[in-house]
Amino acid sequence: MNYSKQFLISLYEMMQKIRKFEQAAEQLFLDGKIPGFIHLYIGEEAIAVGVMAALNDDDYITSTHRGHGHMIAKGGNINLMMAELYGKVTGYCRGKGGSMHIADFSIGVLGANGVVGGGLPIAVGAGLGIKMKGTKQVAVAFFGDGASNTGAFHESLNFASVFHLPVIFINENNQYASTAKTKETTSVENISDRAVSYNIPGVTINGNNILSVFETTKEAVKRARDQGGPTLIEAKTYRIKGHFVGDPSKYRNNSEVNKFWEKEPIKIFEKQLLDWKVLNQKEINIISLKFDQQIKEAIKFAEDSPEPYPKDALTDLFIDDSGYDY
Amino acid sequence: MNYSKQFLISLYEMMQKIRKFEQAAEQLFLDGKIPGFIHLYIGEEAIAVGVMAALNDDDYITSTHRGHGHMIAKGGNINLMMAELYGKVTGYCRGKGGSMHIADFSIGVLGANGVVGGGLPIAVGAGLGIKMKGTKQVAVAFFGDGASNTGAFHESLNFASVFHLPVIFINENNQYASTAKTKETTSVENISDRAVSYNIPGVTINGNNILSVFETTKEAVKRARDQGGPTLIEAKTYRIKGHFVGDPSKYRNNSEVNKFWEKEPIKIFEKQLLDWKVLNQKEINIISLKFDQQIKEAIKFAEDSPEPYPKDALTDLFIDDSGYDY
Amino acid sequence: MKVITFSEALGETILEEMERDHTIFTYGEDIGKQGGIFGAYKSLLGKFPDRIFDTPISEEVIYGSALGAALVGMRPIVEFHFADFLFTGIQSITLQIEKIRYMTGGQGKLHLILRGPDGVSNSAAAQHSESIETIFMHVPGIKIIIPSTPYDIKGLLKTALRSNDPVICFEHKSLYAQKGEVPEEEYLIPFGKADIKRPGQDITVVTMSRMVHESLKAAQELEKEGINLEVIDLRTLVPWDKETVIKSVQKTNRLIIAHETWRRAGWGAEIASTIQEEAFDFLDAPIIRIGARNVPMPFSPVLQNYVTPDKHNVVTAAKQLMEGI
Amino acid sequence: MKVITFSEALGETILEEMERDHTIFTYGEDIGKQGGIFGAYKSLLGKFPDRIFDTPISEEVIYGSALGAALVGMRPIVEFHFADFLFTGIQSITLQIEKIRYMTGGQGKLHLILRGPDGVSNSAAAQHSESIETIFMHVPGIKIIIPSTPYDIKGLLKTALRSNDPVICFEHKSLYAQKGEVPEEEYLIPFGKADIKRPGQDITVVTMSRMVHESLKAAQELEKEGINLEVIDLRTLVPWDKETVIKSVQKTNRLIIAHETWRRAGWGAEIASTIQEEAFDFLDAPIIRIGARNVPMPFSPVLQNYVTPDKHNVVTAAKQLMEGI
Ligand SMILES: Cc1ncc(C[n+]2csc(CCOP(=O)(O)OP(=O)(O)O)c2C)c(N)n1
Ligand SMILES: Cc1ncc(C[n+]2csc(CCOP(=O)(O)OP(=O)(O)O)c2C)c(N)n1
Ligand SMILES: [Mg+2]
Ligand SMILES: [Mg+2]
Repeated sequence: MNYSKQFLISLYEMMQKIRKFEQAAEQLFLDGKIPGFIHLYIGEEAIAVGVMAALNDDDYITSTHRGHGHMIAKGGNINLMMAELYGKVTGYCRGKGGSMHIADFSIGVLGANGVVGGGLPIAVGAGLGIKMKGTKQVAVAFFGDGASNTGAFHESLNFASVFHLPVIFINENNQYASTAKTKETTSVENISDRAVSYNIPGVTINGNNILSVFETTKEAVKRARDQGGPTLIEAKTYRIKGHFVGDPSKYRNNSEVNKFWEKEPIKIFEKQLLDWKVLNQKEINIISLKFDQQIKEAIKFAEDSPEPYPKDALTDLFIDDSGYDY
Repeated sequence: MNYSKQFLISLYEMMQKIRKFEQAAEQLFLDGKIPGFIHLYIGEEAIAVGVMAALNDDDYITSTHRGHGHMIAKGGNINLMMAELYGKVTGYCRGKGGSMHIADFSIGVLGANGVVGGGLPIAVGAGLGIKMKGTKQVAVAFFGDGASNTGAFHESLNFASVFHLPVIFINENNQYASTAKTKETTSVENISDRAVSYNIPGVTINGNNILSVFETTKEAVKRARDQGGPTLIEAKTYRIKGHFVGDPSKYRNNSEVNKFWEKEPIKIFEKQLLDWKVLNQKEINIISLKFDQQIKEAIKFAEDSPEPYPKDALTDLFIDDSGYDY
Repeated sequence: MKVITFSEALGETILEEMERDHTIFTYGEDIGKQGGIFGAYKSLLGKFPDRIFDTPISEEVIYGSALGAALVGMRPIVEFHFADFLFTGIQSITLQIEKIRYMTGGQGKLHLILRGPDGVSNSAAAQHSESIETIFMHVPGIKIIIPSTPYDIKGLLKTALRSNDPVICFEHKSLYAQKGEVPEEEYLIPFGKADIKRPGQDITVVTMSRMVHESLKAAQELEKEGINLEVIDLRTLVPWDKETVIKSVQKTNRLIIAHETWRRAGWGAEIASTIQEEAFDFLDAPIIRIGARNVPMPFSPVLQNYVTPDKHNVVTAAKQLMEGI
Repeated sequence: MKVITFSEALGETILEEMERDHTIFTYGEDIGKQGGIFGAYKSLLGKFPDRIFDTPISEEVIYGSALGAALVGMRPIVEFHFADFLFTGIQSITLQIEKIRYMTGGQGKLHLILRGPDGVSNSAAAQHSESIETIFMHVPGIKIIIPSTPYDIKGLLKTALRSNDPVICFEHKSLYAQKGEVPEEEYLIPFGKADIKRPGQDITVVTMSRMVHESLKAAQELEKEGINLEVIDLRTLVPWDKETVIKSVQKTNRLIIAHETWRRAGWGAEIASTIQEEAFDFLDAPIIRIGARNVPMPFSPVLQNYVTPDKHNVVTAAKQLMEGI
């Protein structure tokens, strides 16, 4: 164990924070307080947290429709996130985006994305911009197994490889693309095998093992910063919840799902930390309470916040909208 | 040598026919008789002819912007082709298509295509249709090295693999995509390496060796007909002529080009046939004269044919255009 | 007549036609195992598993493969999941499906259908709320049907499934659960024939899809004030029924065009321009176009409502037209 | 003033701005080594090799990467090769570039430019002849500039390169070799300001791009017959200069809108609808829209000419309008 206690606890805490946020969001959605669609990151927390632990604050990421975890792990403010889920004017996007479009460019989150594969070209562009600027930053693209079958995936990886861009492609293979089993729509067993097509390193790891995610990403980030070009990392995980909250989930049965509750990343890491005596049960309870409290405050913040004015709909499109006809 | 003399001669003749057609087209374009763009297949004839020799008449192909060779090899009528290049009403597309859109659905040519990568999804659809019909046909998609970097390529190969479609993907790697060297825009040395991404067989062959093209395709066709799914074949060749007729070709020098005149497929095959005594020089001259004559007739047919009436522009969009406002 | 939902009518049409015509099959994302995100195929669950299936998330090949399958003799019905995701594979439509017959001088029969949900619904936000039918009206080469009732979807889809030209069908998300009467016996609705959903003499309202229902609500409200709307549901946009609209305007002398898609350069502009060209002297007042504000669709319900047209816009426009006299 | 070609003006603008602003760079297909298929970048050959380069044929990432590069502080100019091939990567534009600032509540500066050739030229046929600016006028979120002269491309591009909103620039293929006067000193042309390319009092012609020149030719012909056209070049389509058009129509009472793109649901319909809304009482006759016939562009020169509008259509429309009185 080569990690500081503090580092390990920070990882654990971040995973818990995401989990608690998602559990709250789920309940709020079921209670009818959140409009739109929400896609939960429950069971996949180790990926966002492990990757982000290997990044600097000024690195960039592009996220997905299942993006709350990425946002929180990159340092997103959960009050502003919750307010956005509620569609309040205090939210990250002033109520214009909602769950699927949360972004905070100031912390390097270049947006969740409602288009499967949509974030990949943007991350590649961030990498291209970094190369042109000559800084040492990196850009990370998160995307699903389903997204690996889009044209955007292929074009993005080839482009990043050809120009040796500092981009790390993180494939979150949660074994489903909405109602479709990954195996039935994806021609390879391991999505990382597709790295061959771009002559870049590709590796498949257990995405529920946060330290493995962290170590693998660290290496890829180092290579990217050293002008070694892109890497494709496939983090295998499992989407424990429905595709979105409210998904009737007719395409799989509970026994399959229940198996994965045993393998979910927080439980595994918690056990490890207890074994290693990094944390004891009491400390875990304190952490749990801390985030319960923070989430409560985020909900309060969201609920106390005002709705946007209807006419706010006609702002934020252009910086200079003179002459523009709304 | 396991081939009948007749078969070998037919291959040679077909390559000559394409070459002569292209040489004539080039000159006619330079003489200002053909409008639009034309992209010559000179130096790549072995691919179309070798592939088509492995197909049945009722198999399908999709072609590219560089499509004259595919069309002729699949049995296209050069009179109708030439008339189409001239934009005459007797042409394959009644003057509406021109070089880049020649098609003859009745012989299984589902169209040249002006969109790089555009034919791939169509060939996959033909394969899907064949599977649904339950016939033993196959569909072949021709596409360039440049096309292998499009999203359409990736989506098409994954789709064909997932559904085990009878599609053969023929990559014509002529080392250039317009002004760009393939090496500088394509992240793999061999495009066939990308077959790994789709869990299908992939093979790189010398595309200037017609018998190698024929044998490799034959095997892939057999697999496809036996429900063994798709194959990716990369046929390496070289685009001896400019990207289109009139290309200033600033991106390469003549010495590079001249090397490839030595390796061009007709010369190589001719030498082989002479060595094998399948043909002698006199017979070769007779073949040459035969096609000179045919091409002359095609040109005459085209030149004697009428232009379309202007109002013909308002036909051929829909089968039933009642109520349609042109 | 039986009363069924829009999605039941859709499902029963596909089922009946698949039984009749063995070349019909249908595929897309999330339709086979779950009947579509908005339940469009719910009533097809478990039926024809080999002819109704799910695909990878690969829109360019999903749409393009429909063309290939049609050319070899099959009749594909492809679901596009959300109209927004037409953009991720649109070249297969605008550059291939819409052009190939023309480019090849009239070869082939393109009996294929692209269909799926569009429109604003419940804060789906900017990338899941669009209606982009105008793009396909602008780029020539595909017929466009946009049914607003169970009756219309059944009759129009049957016609599409027996025709030999490519058709795109937009189904507003909010319609799937709406109920309506559908005859037991078979019927077909021809393309290019509008349906006067409500006759009236004061103002003509030309509309489609969800806005048909909003316009009918507006008409009810306005009736109390003595204003009588004639609500014309075009039902098909390519071709569209100019004659019916002109005839109506010759009677009412006032025209409103109401659609949900963006007002700017939306299809309302085409209708308005055409009518002022062909019935200039019959117009007593400017033609009013109703459409969404020219911004992406915002998430917050408050903002979404502000941006999206509904019956209130029709009421306001109608009053403005009547006062203007 | 010096006289240079459109493509020289384009090249000199990019060069001057790249020297001034080190965040500007430009990429696309076939521009770096050969200066663009239509020679747009010919005068840039050999300049700034690290900041002008060629890419794979991967339009979705070409367009989408412009967004990412802008968000990290660079100013990309992306060439789209042919307007037709906007379709192969259009989701990066319509679903990402056009929406991200709005969806995120106004975050970020999207200083990026997409530019390239469009239009009909020399039998390039259906997949290489389109003008699709109307699509970007319809889907909100990008500014559209369509210069018709060397002077205009320079002034408009300079403005674009100093603004912080995304811009798409369409350059008609036939314009690159056209010459015109360009001042030595620097100048900027604001967006949303039309240019009256020829004053007149009988009929207003609103147009852009190649059709500006066709309209001017028509105006010359008509002058002999005593008909005086006022030719307004909008120059930018989003935003477009409504005020100038209305003012002109208030004077002439007659309006023609002439564009090369398909007539049906083209941007002419938006202008026509708006003008009849806002200047109804000033119109003495129906507004006439001129645009391409509603078919894909055919190959044969005979057919291409029939489908594509030119000065003759303007002349005919003008005569029709004058006779109508
Ligand atoms: C281009 C596009 N096509 C389809 C959809 C609809 N859709 C939303 S999420 C999803 C599944 C995505 O699967 P995956 O990439 O594996 O991500 P996951 O949801 O499993 O995290 C689909 C099909 C979409 N949003 N975008
Ligand atoms: C989608 C698309 N992008 C760009 C072009 C312009 N273009 C025409 S041919 C070509 C190069 C194609 O290269 P390759 O696929 O290798 O075929 P080749 O010309 O070498 O036979 C390009 C970029 C196009 N036609 N379609
Ligand atoms: Mg998944
Ligand atoms: Mg090539």
